Amino acid sequence: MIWLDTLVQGVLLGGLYALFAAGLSLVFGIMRLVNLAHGDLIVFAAYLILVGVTMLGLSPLVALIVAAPVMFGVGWLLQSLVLNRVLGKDILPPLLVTFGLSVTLQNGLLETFSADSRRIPAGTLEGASIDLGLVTVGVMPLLTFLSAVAVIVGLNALFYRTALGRAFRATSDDAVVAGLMGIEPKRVFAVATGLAMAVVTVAALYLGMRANFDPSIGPARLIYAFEAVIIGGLGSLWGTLAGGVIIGVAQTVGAAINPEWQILAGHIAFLVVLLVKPRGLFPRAVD
Amino acid sequence: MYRLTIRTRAGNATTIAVALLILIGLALPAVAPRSAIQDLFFILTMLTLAQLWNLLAGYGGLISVGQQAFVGIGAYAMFAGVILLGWNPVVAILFGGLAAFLLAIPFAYLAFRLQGAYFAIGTWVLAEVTRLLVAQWKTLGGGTGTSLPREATSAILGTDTIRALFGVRDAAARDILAYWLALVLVVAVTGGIYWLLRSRLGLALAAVRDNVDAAGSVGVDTGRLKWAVFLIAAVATGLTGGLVFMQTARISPDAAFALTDWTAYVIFIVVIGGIGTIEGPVIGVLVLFALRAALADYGSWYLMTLGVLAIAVMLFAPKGLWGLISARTGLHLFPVRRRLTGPKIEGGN
Amino acid sequence: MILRLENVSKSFGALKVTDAVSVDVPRGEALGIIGPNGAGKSTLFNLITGNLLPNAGRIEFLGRDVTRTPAMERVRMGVGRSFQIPQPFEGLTVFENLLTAATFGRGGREAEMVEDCAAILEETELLKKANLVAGTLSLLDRKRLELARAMATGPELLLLDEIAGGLTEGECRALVATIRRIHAKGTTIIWIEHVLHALNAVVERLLVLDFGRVIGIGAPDAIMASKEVREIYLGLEV
Amino acid sequence: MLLETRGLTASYGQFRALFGVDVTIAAGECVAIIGANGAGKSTLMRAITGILRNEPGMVLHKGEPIGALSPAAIMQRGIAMVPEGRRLFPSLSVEENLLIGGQMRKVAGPWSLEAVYDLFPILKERRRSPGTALSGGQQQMVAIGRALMSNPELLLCDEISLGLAPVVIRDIYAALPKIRAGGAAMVVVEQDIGKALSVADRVYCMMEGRVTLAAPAAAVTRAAIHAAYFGEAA
Repeated sequence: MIWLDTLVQGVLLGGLYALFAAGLSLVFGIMRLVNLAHGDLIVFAAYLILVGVTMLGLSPLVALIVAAPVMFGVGWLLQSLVLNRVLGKDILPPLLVTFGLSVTLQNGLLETFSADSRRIPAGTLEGASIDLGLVTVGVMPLLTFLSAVAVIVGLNALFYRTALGRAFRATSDDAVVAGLMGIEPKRVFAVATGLAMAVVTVAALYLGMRANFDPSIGPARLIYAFEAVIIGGLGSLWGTLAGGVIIGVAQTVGAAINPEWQILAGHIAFLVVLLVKPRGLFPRAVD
Repeated sequence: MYRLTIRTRAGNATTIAVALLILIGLALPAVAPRSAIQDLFFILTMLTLAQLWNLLAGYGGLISVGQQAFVGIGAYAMFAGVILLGWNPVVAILFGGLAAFLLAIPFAYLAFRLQGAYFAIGTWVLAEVTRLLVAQWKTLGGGTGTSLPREATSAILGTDTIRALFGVRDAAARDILAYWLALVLVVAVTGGIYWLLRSRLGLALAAVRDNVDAAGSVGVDTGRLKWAVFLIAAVATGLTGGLVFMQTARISPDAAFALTDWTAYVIFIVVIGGIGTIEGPVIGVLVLFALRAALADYGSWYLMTLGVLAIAVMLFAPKGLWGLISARTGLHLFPVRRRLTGPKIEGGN
Repeated sequence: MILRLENVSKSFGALKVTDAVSVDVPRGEALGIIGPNGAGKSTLFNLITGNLLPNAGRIEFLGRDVTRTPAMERVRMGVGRSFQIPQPFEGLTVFENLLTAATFGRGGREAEMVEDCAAILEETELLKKANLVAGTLSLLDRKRLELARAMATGPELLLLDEIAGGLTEGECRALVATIRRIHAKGTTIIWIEHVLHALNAVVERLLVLDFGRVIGIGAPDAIMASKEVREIYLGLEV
Repeated sequence: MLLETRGLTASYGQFRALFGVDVTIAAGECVAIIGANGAGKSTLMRAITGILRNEPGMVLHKGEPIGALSPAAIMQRGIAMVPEGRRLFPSLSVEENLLIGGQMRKVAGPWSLEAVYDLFPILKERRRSPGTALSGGQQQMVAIGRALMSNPELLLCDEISLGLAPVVIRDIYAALPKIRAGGAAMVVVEQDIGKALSVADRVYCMMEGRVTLAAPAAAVTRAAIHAAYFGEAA
């Protein structure tokens, strides 16, 4: 029974990692860009929500609804003003720029909010749980997981049902021919990064409500997100969820054996997948 | 009738200037205060790490964000040599290089499965894994770390002589020794890279950097080249790690495997100074040190400034400060150009 | 025979790009390959160099079966190639481009390699520009460098891919003269070209490729006189 | 004049591919551009569509300089291209490949999804398949349909018979008169001279980056083509 419980907790934790990863997967899928500041942007969004909740007195949900468009704008500007200029055949410039951004953001947050641990107050949701017979699950982890599923369903619908999604996929396939279709690839990239930042805001809400956070924890979130993306296979959103779940389960199982092994177990699961299936579990047919 | 030369007047001048600087550097502890020696130790070790990262990323195209793994493993191996095997710390530093080599083999095997940007984060994950595994090593203090035992630090090879020579106390003597070793290391690493770039390996690296397909078509083995560069950088990074933690004499997984200290600063040094040149990291480390001195009282402003500076350099001067200088003056202090000399050849350097 | 292809075929998916090509190239010959765009000329080169592996058939080089030999080894065995669009090492000098090819494509003592490179530079009229950075060269010099670098790997067999394209009449003549000199010294040449007068000034035989198949091989005059070949090459229906 | 190039030059780095090309295309006419492999025909198409940027005045659309515009901006002026090698979007279905052709330029005109399906009925049957799962000929139909979806005033067809079997080429060419009936001007870039001449009003022949022959299609003789192609008197 304890193992079933561990498994369920792991799956639910995987939802959080999938939320971290969805934006990364989106951006990589469309423009082959790896944003090393992704984790720090999640933390940045968490502070944004925190400000909304503690200083403006908004409920977390309302704060999310306010913060998401702001983050969309941040992503749009970041892509238009900075990243579009360094995208190209050479992968070094975008990597170094986003790495610089990562360090800048971390220290900017440190300067603004200090190194103290903070948490977004979630009211009655905190600690609430539901008894499902065999196992008891926390309401918060369950909500996280359901949000991850909702985000992925939503992104998939956007990708496969809308004209914008078509433009995303076309630009990802062949940016030159997309131009011949009247699509400005750079504008598409800006919208994609904006969208990724809106998703990041959702991830940030749960990051901040579930546990304490401080300016330094971004890079670790980036790593979990990255692992989920690689395990899932580049560009597959459902694969990213599966990847997140694998990391989550590996971590809870590791922690059940020895609390010190939690993080390590997640990384090892990633390395094993990398050894056995270097292209991930659900690789895209065309790449 | 035809000959190959690499020497230039600027290069010869550099050789003389560097030789003089080394001599001055060796003699410096006689006059410089302890704080200056410590600052110089910081500059020299950071410069060593920067030259090595530059070899990886600037010449080998391998953008690693996980070099802290080799600093950390080198440092821990040095501690293990001293604490568990009872070796003298100076000897144990060599053990650090060996440990880094052994770690680099599985590390590269896994990381080379990933391409481009994913290689970068892959190295980061592998460094994290190394840190977490080392943190399980209870005899060396686990997650909290440990210190070098007093009897080991006071008996480091050569400190007696230094004490006698300069009339300083134990701790200061250890700093001077560490400084000298750092000087030797930076000269060996920079000199080694310089030699490498002038050897056939350097030719292959430049060819691969310019055009992978064409390099293959003239017989360059690009796979082996990657391995060679990665292993060389790993070993020397491990030696540097051992030396740095011999000087501090205290270790913990968080300090030894710190991304900020051993990779972020290093990347900024290389990017700001100019990637893909030997001169770049030298300029970069001076900028870093100047900023550190100027912003010492402003905490995180220091790192923020570095980050913004690196972004600005990437956007507006991708070849870094040395790139700007070199483009203006045409100066190359460390020439690697192989020139053909003989009849009927005109101009061009 | 320096090179022998026996029923070599290559498909990309359903598309057969090389269809049972058989040809023998005697040592010292200069063979030209012509055919319309998409006929599979460059694919044939990639099969000979080992950048592509055939789905069927057999390739022999210097009497050895090299069907599965990696490209890098074939370079060292003596297969040199030039690219259709010149691909110099732009950051290296002309001389360094050659030195790289000599060092990794053939090897030997440095002094010897330097002399050889200088001789090749002289041959290809690049000696004056030996110490210029390749990225600054004009198109003609890039083409010459492409040729010279392939020569520096010490090839028994030299594959030239549309090396005369994009040049002016005069430039083209100069390059042809160089290729004739190289050929006269005994290097076997296979040359894909659409600038026919350049090709015909050098080669002893022409091979016509269409839809991956050999539709004619023989003396240039006879091949070009063939109405069928000429019409296929032009794309006119016979 | 619908489209005009004036002294158009183009290079790939140092590689000069076009040396001062002048061509004109009037509204509604069909122009063939022929020439051997490497003559610069595709480069000309890339320069007109903005994939290779130029001096603004080197390409004029209805008298306005468009040489420096992006491919997207040029497409939105009503110039659509069927690129060499078809280049369908692999992750889009046949129908999505068609839809994306028209989604950024919505103007009234003869072409719609239904009209394209009428032109190439086989595509309707395969509308849900990934574009790249089709045969070469069917892919070419998708690529043509995709370009038509924006109701262009000028349709550029780059090597639409390349790599296709003769019988398939015949089918594709059979559709061109129907496309012309819709009113768009056309440029047909071809190595297959017979095919090109069968549909064109005027012909330009290119060799080594220059126009070597410009004439009404009806007046072109084989001798003239031989001369323009081989640079020799035939």
